[in-house]
Amino acid sequence: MTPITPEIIAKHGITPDEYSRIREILGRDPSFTELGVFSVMWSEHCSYKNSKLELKKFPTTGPRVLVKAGEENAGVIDIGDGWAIAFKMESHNHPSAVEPFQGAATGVGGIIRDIFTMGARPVFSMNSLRFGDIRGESAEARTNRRLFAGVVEGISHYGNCIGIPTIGGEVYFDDSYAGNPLVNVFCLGILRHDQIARGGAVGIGNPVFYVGAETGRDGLAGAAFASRELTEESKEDRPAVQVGDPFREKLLLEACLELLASGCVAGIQDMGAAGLTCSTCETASRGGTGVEIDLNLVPKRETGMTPYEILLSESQERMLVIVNKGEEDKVRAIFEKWDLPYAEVGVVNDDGMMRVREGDSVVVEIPARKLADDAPLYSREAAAKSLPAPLDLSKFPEADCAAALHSLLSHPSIASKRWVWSQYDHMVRLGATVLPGSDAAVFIVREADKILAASTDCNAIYCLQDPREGAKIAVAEAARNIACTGAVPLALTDNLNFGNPHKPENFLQIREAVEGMAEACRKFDTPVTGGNVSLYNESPAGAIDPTPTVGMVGIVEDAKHITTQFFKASGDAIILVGEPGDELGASHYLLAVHGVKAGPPPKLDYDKELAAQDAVRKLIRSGLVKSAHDCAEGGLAVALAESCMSGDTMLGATVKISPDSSRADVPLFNESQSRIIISVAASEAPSVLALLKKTGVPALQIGTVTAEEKLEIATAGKTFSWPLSGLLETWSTAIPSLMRG
Amino acid sequence: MKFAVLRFPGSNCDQDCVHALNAIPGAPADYVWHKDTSLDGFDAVVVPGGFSYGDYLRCGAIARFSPIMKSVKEFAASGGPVIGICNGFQILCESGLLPGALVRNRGLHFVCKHVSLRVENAASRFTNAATTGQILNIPIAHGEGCYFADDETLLRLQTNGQVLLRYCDAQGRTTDDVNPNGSRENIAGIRNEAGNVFGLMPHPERACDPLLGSTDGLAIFQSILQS
Amino acid sequence: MKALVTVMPKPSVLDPQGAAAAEAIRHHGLEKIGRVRIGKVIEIELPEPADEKTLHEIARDLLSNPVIEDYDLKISEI
Amino acid sequence: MKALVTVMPKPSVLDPQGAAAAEAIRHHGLEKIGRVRIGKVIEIELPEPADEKTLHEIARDLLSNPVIEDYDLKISEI
Ligand SMILES: Nc1ncnc2c1ncn2[C@@H]1O[C@H](COP(=O)(O)OP(=O)(O)O)[C@@H](O)[C@H]1O
Ligand SMILES: [Mg+2]
Repeated sequence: MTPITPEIIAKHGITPDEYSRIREILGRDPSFTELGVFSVMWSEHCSYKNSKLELKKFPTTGPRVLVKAGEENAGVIDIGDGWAIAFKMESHNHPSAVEPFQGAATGVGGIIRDIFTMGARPVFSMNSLRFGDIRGESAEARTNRRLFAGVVEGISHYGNCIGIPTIGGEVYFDDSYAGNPLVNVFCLGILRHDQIARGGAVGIGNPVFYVGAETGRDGLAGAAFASRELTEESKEDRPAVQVGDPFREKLLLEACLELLASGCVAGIQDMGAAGLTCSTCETASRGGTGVEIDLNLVPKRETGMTPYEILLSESQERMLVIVNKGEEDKVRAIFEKWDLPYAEVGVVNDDGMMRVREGDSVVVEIPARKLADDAPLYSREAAAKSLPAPLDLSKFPEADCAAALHSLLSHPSIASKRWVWSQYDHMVRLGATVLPGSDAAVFIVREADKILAASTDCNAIYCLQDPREGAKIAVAEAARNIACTGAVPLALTDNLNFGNPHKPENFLQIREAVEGMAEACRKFDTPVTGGNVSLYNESPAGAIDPTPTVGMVGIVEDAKHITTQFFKASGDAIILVGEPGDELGASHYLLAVHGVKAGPPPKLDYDKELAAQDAVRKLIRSGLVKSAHDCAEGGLAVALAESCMSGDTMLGATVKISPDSSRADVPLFNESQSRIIISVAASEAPSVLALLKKTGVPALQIGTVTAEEKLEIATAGKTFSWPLSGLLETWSTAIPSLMRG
Repeated sequence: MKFAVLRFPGSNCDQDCVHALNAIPGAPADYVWHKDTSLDGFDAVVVPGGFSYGDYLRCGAIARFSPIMKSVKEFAASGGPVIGICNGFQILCESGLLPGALVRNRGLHFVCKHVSLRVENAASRFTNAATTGQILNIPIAHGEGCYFADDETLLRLQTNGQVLLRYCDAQGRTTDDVNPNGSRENIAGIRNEAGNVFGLMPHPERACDPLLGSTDGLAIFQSILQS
Repeated sequence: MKALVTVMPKPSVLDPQGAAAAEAIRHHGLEKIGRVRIGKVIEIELPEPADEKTLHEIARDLLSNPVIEDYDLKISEI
Repeated sequence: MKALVTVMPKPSVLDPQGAAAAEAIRHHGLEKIGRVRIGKVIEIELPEPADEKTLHEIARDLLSNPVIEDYDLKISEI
């Protein structure tokens, strides 16, 4: 027996207070194995001990919510006609920093399991990625390129192989992520209301089955690992990296869906972080029961594994299934059909204990509910709030705006992401009706005959400058992207990526972002269905910019409404819904051209935003809108350029904006919110403008779509004319040329 | 005409193929499990795309030994139409039902996109609903779709009119720029000598619905129905 | 016992992975290199001696594809 | 001269390819096999002798991924 010393306790990330609590729960000292079990269950990753009190601020209910956030592995939302969707976002930041390909791949595998555990067939994925700067020849830039390439390849490998299309996402590059990339993956599944599967160990005497990959010494204590800062040292004591096997997962997915349809299942739970430990104590806790398993029966890949290693292993592609007694043979037949390893490893009982045996000896005996749900919760100290100083524009002279547009379009965060999404199979399952490259992805879910729109969003510069405003805007932008496709937002999932919560300035960011996001969710009527918290995202250089990512889903009522961001025909009128705007704070223009993150982010006015989104959606539904694109990073100029060149055929535009400002960079590149560029047939323009006026939404015709391949913008007394071929070259080659070789 | 859509462990375009075929009048489709040994009652076989056996070892290398493949060989030998799409094409090559092999894309990346394909020979059971020289817009999605065969085989394919589809540009030119994977002579699809086995890397089942941007894939399935 | 099957792409077959590796190796400072080829190696543990003919069959029919690859089989005692 | 770098998955790391190949080999009639592992082999032609230290560096940093793989370097005369 390994003696429990203060060093060992500390090594497990357990504080002296927590240790006394463990002793209180057990009425004795824990064994070494039990200490390991507590350490993973009470890690931030599993218990959300530093963030739960904040997460309670999110709205989680609504008429469409069938399963609430936190109740099960993923929330479930009604989409009508007896159909529902389950979706969630999950991070795999730290594993991806150590091994980008496998880290990202297993992240995809994990989120997919969360979805089919709910009884839903996964139908599409998205991903939200952040890396350090990939430009230049420094060692750091090269590392960042390697991470970027590896992560994209890992996602592509896993998603393509399992046959779930990756239809959208986002990628940003910023120094703050050097050494600590963010890899947030999203998956959505479809199910009928009566197919919702639960993760509770119910039915005393029901057998407990283990199915899927054999357990090895993979990712030992990965949950604890995700709950620490990445230091040079942690790169050395790397836990054995988990390797994903998408082929196995595909079999597991099909077998589980068949199993759930068979009615043999009382409860089901995937083994994610903290593997067997988490799945046994959580199912027992949810079921209000106890679960007893025998480790000797667990299929293993390696010999000589200790109970500690088996319980904490994070081998991928495994599930725990609680089977209705008497149905064991049916269950075995399904596992055998799909050639999956499985074993009956235990039983549900009524004593509320998580009891783990190794043959005849009991190695773990812990009250399951206390372990799963009674982790200590902390409200950390938050620094005093300080608002960013107003932007002093005089410090940033107007740049050569003709060149500035090229700088923006070639900035990796804004440049075309085709290099990324062409590596993803986005067309499998016959759903991708709006391909990547427009605002939100639009997907036909064939089994339900429903059309969904989905988008991931977060502008971390805004969040750095003002986490509350930035988080609000993340929600607003996601909703706006969805509105631009003709859809109504339904609900969202989030992934809160922050630094070490023990640092008051970081905790302030968390609190501000959560409160901002919660408020925006209420305003946009999009409850939070679940999500993930990833803290301790720091490299030796400091914390990442706060990155509360949003993954939002909406529904398109009629295929006729589906709208894309590209201009459609020359002669069409270009209408700006919203005001020209003038906020340059926290803009990509300041970053890409002046090299600074400065000033407050643009202000979000909920009423204006909601009115603009509603108005555009109404116009789309009346069949008047040919294209709709929101103004985001890089402002009006970038949005117009994208509308000209991101479609199948290039179309030019001639635009005039009369600003209050004498500077051209303000009207061209400001990032004021609540703006959408639409194009409509010229003959419809007056009535569209009249309709907008009637609803009180500011709008004006700013120009015309032209057949001539150039973008011409007249503003502040100057006229800029960019040949589209040049803009396209800049925008489309930026990432491929950096990634060559 | 009843279509059998094979299901190997790791197939992932099986559902798409069944969906697309069932939407075509006169082309009902059903699944056939890899452990099955009979194709009785079916008039055509589709070997769908995906990652059979994870594409481990080589694409299609393990699937080739599935019980059902013996029946597929017999079915093909008796003249029944067999079409292999993407991973299905790889399986047919590995099985020896089609000549050549598919190797890693020269760009090393997986590529998913719409491509233009030139119909090289419309006098076949798989292309007769199109015209020779017609350009079809059908998506590809593969990491190992670079068609390779030795010179002698290529010459034979050419002489016998076995090359049915080539990657081309919008004007129908088969230049190297538009070759998405490095395939020899821009080959995207070939048939066997007897004319009843066809393999292609593009996914016609993904181009059968206007909401997906193209309906050119229908030409392939309709050709099978007509012959 | 162990069987070690090495499978290499035939010289006439495009080996873009090998070419990319060559590029990277040159970039790394080793400039004077010739061709680089990438193949795979399959290591099979044999608790009991296996028939060499069967092993050759497996190497030829399953582990390699003669259209594009050559294989080499070695049986070692350890 | 030639450098031959063999890269194998570390013993503790999951090797799904190897597991799938083992299954297929068993189906092929060779039932009594132990573990199967699949690695890659990189053959570098060296027109002139190369510094062994550099080769080790390349094998470790470029051709293998030390987090999940081990490499072995052999230099042969032919
Ligand atoms: N990591 C990614 N995976 C898949 N698609 C992506 C990814 N990153 C960006 N995209 C796609 O590229 C397009 C442009 O992305 P982005 O510039 O973030 O758009 P926006 O500013 O409109 O949200 C979108 O359609 C998006 O879905
Ligand atoms: Mg957008």
